[in-house]
Amino acid sequence: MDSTAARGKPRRSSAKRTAKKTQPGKPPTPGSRSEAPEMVQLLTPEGERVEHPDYAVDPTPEELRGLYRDMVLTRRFDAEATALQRQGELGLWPSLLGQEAAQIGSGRALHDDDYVFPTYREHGVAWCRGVDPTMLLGMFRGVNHGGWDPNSNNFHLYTIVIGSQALHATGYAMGVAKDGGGQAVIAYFGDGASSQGDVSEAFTFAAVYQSPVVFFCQNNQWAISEPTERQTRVPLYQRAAGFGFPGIRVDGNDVLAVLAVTRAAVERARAGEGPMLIEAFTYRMGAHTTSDDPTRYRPSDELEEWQAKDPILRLRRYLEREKLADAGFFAALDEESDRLARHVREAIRTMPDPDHMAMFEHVYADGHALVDEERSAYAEYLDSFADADTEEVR
Amino acid sequence: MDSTAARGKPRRSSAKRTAKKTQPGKPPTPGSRSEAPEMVQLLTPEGERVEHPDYAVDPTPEELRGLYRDMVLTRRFDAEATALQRQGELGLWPSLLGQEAAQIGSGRALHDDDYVFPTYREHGVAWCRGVDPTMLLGMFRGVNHGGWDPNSNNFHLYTIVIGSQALHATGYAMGVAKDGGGQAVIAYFGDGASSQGDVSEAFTFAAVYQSPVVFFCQNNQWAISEPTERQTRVPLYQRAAGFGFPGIRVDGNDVLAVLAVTRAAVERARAGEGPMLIEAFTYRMGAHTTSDDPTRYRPSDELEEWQAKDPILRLRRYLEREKLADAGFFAALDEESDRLARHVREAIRTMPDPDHMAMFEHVYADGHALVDEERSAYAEYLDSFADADTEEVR
Amino acid sequence: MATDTQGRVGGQQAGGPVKTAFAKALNTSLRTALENDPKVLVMGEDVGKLGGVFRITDGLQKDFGEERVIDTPLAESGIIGTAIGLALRGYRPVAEIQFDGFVFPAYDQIVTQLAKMHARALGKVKLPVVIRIPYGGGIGAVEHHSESPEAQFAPVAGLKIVSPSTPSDAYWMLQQAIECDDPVIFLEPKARYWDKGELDTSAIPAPLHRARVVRQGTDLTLAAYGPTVKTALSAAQAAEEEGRSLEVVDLRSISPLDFDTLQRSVEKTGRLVIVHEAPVFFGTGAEVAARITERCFYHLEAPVLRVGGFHAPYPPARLEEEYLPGLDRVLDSVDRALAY
Amino acid sequence: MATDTQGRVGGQQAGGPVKTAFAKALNTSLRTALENDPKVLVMGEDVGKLGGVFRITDGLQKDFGEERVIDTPLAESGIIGTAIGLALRGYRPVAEIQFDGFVFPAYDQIVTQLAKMHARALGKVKLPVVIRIPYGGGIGAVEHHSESPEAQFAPVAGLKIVSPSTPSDAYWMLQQAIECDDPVIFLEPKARYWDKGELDTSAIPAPLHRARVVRQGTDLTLAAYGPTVKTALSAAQAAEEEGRSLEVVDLRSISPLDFDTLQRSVEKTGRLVIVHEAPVFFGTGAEVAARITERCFYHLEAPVLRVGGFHAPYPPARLEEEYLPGLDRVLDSVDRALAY
Ligand SMILES: Cc1ncc(C[n+]2csc(CCOP(=O)(O)OP(=O)(O)O)c2C)c(N)n1
Ligand SMILES: Cc1ncc(C[n+]2csc(CCOP(=O)(O)OP(=O)(O)O)c2C)c(N)n1
Ligand SMILES: [Mg+2]
Ligand SMILES: [Mg+2]
Repeated sequence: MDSTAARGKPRRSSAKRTAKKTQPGKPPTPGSRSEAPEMVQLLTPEGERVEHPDYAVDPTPEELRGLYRDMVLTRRFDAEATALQRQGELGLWPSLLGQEAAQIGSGRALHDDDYVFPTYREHGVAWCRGVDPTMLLGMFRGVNHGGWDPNSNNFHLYTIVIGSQALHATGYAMGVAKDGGGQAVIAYFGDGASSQGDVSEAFTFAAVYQSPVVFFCQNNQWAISEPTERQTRVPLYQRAAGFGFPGIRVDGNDVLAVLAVTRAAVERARAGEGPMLIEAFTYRMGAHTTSDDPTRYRPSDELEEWQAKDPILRLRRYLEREKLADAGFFAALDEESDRLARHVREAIRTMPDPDHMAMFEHVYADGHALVDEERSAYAEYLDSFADADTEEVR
Repeated sequence: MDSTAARGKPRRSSAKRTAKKTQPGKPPTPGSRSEAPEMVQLLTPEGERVEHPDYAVDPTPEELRGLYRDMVLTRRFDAEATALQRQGELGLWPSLLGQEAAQIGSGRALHDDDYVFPTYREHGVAWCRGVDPTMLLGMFRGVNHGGWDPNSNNFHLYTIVIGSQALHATGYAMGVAKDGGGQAVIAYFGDGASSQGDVSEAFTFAAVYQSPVVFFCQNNQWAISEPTERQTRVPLYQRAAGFGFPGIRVDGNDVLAVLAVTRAAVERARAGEGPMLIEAFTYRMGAHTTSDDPTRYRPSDELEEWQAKDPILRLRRYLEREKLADAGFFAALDEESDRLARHVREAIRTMPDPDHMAMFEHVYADGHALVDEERSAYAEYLDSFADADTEEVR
Repeated sequence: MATDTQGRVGGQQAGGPVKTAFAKALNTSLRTALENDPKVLVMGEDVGKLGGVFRITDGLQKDFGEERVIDTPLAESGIIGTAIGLALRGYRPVAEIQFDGFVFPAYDQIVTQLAKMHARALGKVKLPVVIRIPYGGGIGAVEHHSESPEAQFAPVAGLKIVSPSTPSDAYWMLQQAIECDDPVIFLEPKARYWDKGELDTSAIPAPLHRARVVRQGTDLTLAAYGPTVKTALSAAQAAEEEGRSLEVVDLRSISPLDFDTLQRSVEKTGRLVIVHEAPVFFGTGAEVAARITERCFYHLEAPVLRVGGFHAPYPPARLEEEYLPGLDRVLDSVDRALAY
Repeated sequence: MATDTQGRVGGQQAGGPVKTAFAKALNTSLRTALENDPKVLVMGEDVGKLGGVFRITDGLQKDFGEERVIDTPLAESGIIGTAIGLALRGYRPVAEIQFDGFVFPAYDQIVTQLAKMHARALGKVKLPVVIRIPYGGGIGAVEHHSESPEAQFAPVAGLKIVSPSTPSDAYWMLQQAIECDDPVIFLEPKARYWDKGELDTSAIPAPLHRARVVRQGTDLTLAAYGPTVKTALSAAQAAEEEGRSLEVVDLRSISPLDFDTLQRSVEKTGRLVIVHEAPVFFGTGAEVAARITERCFYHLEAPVLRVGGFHAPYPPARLEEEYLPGLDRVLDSVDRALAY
């Protein structure tokens, strides 16, 4: 089963080591003005390493290859899921195409005991957490509403109602602090979600209680058909300062910058210094979901522009230029990708439909008389057909 | 009826003249950093005029006396209402004691055709709008839920559910802009309300549509028993920048500074330059409402500290020092205050209770079969007692 | 706009019925309203260039501009809260909520402000806001995209709630909702968006809150609204084949409920089964059962039976056929009612 | 904590019943819960130093500290949303909503997240969150301070809803709600806060969701819960003076509803009148009427009658006596039911 995310897991310790070697960034304090450029970037679209005064990262070749592998496999998984939707195996799929660096960079900055609250598009983060990617398909196939155990990988269920999970993450982080801290919580949400009252309330609670939560906003430029300007007139990372904690914009297509900035933010959270907002400036290269038709609302040259900034391409350029990976590595990865795709295809085809009676399960933890009544009435009703069938046979 | 607010109305034209004479303030643009002190002040607690680089006001002696009169009469009205509550004439009263400058200064900055969305404590703003103060008592006596015509004085009903009206104001302002602009809308709310998602959503909508709305936050340091630190770690006016519009803090106990800053903000709104947030830094000198006992949660020396900054006292000192008002003025005002108090007392004692059937009125504008059914059933039910009485008499 | 209670709109080409899809009828209705009254606004998420995720607002922004067809920030409380402000300013906003499950962030603004403000002001202000919600299940969607929230709004005075079941009603009831001076929650059965039916935009529509007997019968009354009307009609058809004559009533309006029409039917048939997708517990069926039992106590030969969703979250798509009140479950209740 | 379904808590002094005010019983119950389980948290607006606007949390922050008795920012969605997060972390938050009318900003978090998350996770997470809401009218308050929102939550699967009517139930039902692994909406009849009754903290309480026959009778059953139980008892008393024997059932739990107890009573009396403060339309009475009529069709000699609020916003204080279902209106319905 080497093609699942499980192999991604051991990275935690190496991430830790790296964190010690590199200098954790000093996020700007609210109100202060950094002389640094507005967006943190450590790897240009051309695949060149650049320096940033506040954020640094010094990954080993192995780590770099690992990040590359994570992104490639995530993209492949995502493409396979899209294909499965086209083939009718899934009802819907929200592709992460283009957001691999934002998700892998942030996902790899986390420790196992940190806790993640995703939206519905964090397949790359799920991968980093070691969630079997086929688990993500269930809700889009319509066999469940999520259903993995959030506590197995400290990866909460996908949340569809925009912004709600920002509060759950904050509450969880309040609990972490009560338990003595030392862990970070990270809440993912989109540019569109930033407009929801719940997200602002989460900022308020997190700031007031100095909760160890990192708000990770993937600004992929679009909320379905609405460009980010329908949500804000100023860069989203600036929202944080007015709530009393630092915000920063990072090149969301630069996996190294995202890694560095997220590491700094989670370190800060773990150290009890309170929340932080990261705006990962990225791009949704595909449709909102398989139901969407972006040609109705966005110009095609925009896509081309962002294709030039592709997160995977730029790391590949860097790896090749610096000779950090050879042809064998890329070939093996291609094969691994194929294996992963196969694994996913097979898993979906053998995924069982839920039992008829499953809808009555887990409505309550401690039971409820009405559910019991309706369950048995329905079972009786179903039985009546069985009887009828039998009768007919007779 | 000279003791009602009606007399306050003609001030509009003079306010306009003054606005032309003085230089409208230039609010800082988002992100820019003014060299000015954090809080705009034009009149010190000792009653001395001071200058501010961005905001100026040059009121005539008559205008100054007018502002003083407004504040004194508002305070007197408020005290009378508190007394009436103690006497059982009102169920509840939320006193504005200490917030007179914030309310009169902002209220007098408005034009007649501007529109106000208050909370439940804006008795001073109501006064400036020319709303008969006795109208405010109905809801606290329990005879209605407001009931004045919002469009008579462009003063919306009091809103009790915290923060909701910020969105109504923003929507109204969106409509103003659609109609061609030239009017300003102002939404009042408290420091506590700043935490409500609705207020943040109002900021978002107002910024995105550049709506002509001024958000006027009276930070009176307390939300019932919770100090402002339970809502935010940084000054509230800073919230605005992250939403893309300017915010400013003004000494809320300085009627001149509030007037100047609000004038600048509403001018800006009328000119189509979008929203602005004003944080009036003031103090709730009384209880939250007559039901509240602040000795349970706040130190008495805090009150003393703020009494030294009393908004009325400082203007009186200034008027006296500069000889802008003589003893005759103050004596006449005392008498006018007594007349106002008498007027209010009389009005409350003659305020009719609503008709039994009133609860069925105005549930819908276009009618509703169920309301009709319940109304007649209830009328019949009431009649059955009348019959019974008659029968007994027979 | 609100004076003509017949809901006729000017500027219509006279003309006979035309086969029209439900979604298209709504689109035409919005277009007509935007044409006839400059105060009508359309607002919501993705209603502009995209034309809404169901294309109900397709082409409207192109023709009426961004000032009248407004893409809003992603915040439902903000959408309804600003719609209230716009209504206070004299506009007639038609707000789209993208899916049923996303109306709840706006719940406070709807039940506490929108519903009550007219009464709070003793009638001095009016709130002609329409909230369009694609609702109900059966389209194989993910969570939050198949709910039926009517019972969560119906207890709240100040709101009107309607749900059309045909393209013609979709067109006309939306016209009438927009003309109404009260807030109207307009529930669109999304599973019916692609169904076609006759639409005559020059007809005289029935009053907005009147139920309609859509099939005559003598043995039992089946009441339904929105998406379940089709189910009820199929059930009546199937029952006919077994020699049973069912009357089908399309309630059309949930607040107010047209108990008079229902009462007349039940006095004739003596039996009532009500079908809706929303959960049975505290659902529309409960109110109908309680009131019809009170009104028709001596006519009822069986208790009013209810068929609807279970007391469980709307299930994943592969279970929705089990959860939804389909033909078999309706017929089972009909059998039970007839067995009394 | 949740294993002992009897709801007995350790650390109690054994002792007989003590006359206790309703509010004090709640305060004691919270104190007991905080003492017994370090995971229990109390949170809300003004619950700290002030002890809540009704003093239900009086003295708790002083004794248990700010980490366990938490003054929150003024944001109800935030309160419930963070309570969910705290529950996911293993805490058992008891959140106070200051007044009934202020729960709606949290409606989305309650119905979409809190209620559904256990099911969404196929049982992998539990959400033991209690939402305490002082509710109902009769205290002469301003708008939004007298509402009865139970029918707006009851359709939602995943929530439990209870309402005590006596100090003893206040104490015990709150203990049980906190011990329950499901979200519980705990409706406190604020008009009863100052009523006194016997409280025995060493007694064995009845199950949380069991209705209680609080007065035996033979002619008609009166069902009530929360604030109207007292009204129902007075009505039964008054009726007795006219020679009529009314049975009074305190429902105690709204979700689930204990139809079994009610059915037994109605099978005996043949008549049912239900009384609640919430509006009749789509109210608890509708569900009770529908289901009891189905269960007791051949026993009912009259339709189930409902007495409650009108389809109108809760009126200003000077009209609340007209709006609330008082003694006379209850007796009127009793007369009507008995006249069948
Ligand atoms: C409360 C709510 N309203 C509407 C929707 C429908 N919807 C799903 S995704 C989406 C856009 C979200 O945009 P963004 O937050 O930028 O995230 P992205 O999809 O770009 O990752 C919308 C409107 C929803 N899920 N929840
Ligand atoms: C949504 C909501 N929650 C709670 C309340 C109860 N409440 C009334 S006033 C108040 C405090 C408000 O504080 P702030 O906004 O600072 O205004 P102030 O009273 O200080 O003027 C609270 C909690 C309410 N009215 N609305
Ligand atoms: Mg986006
Ligand atoms: Mg305050």
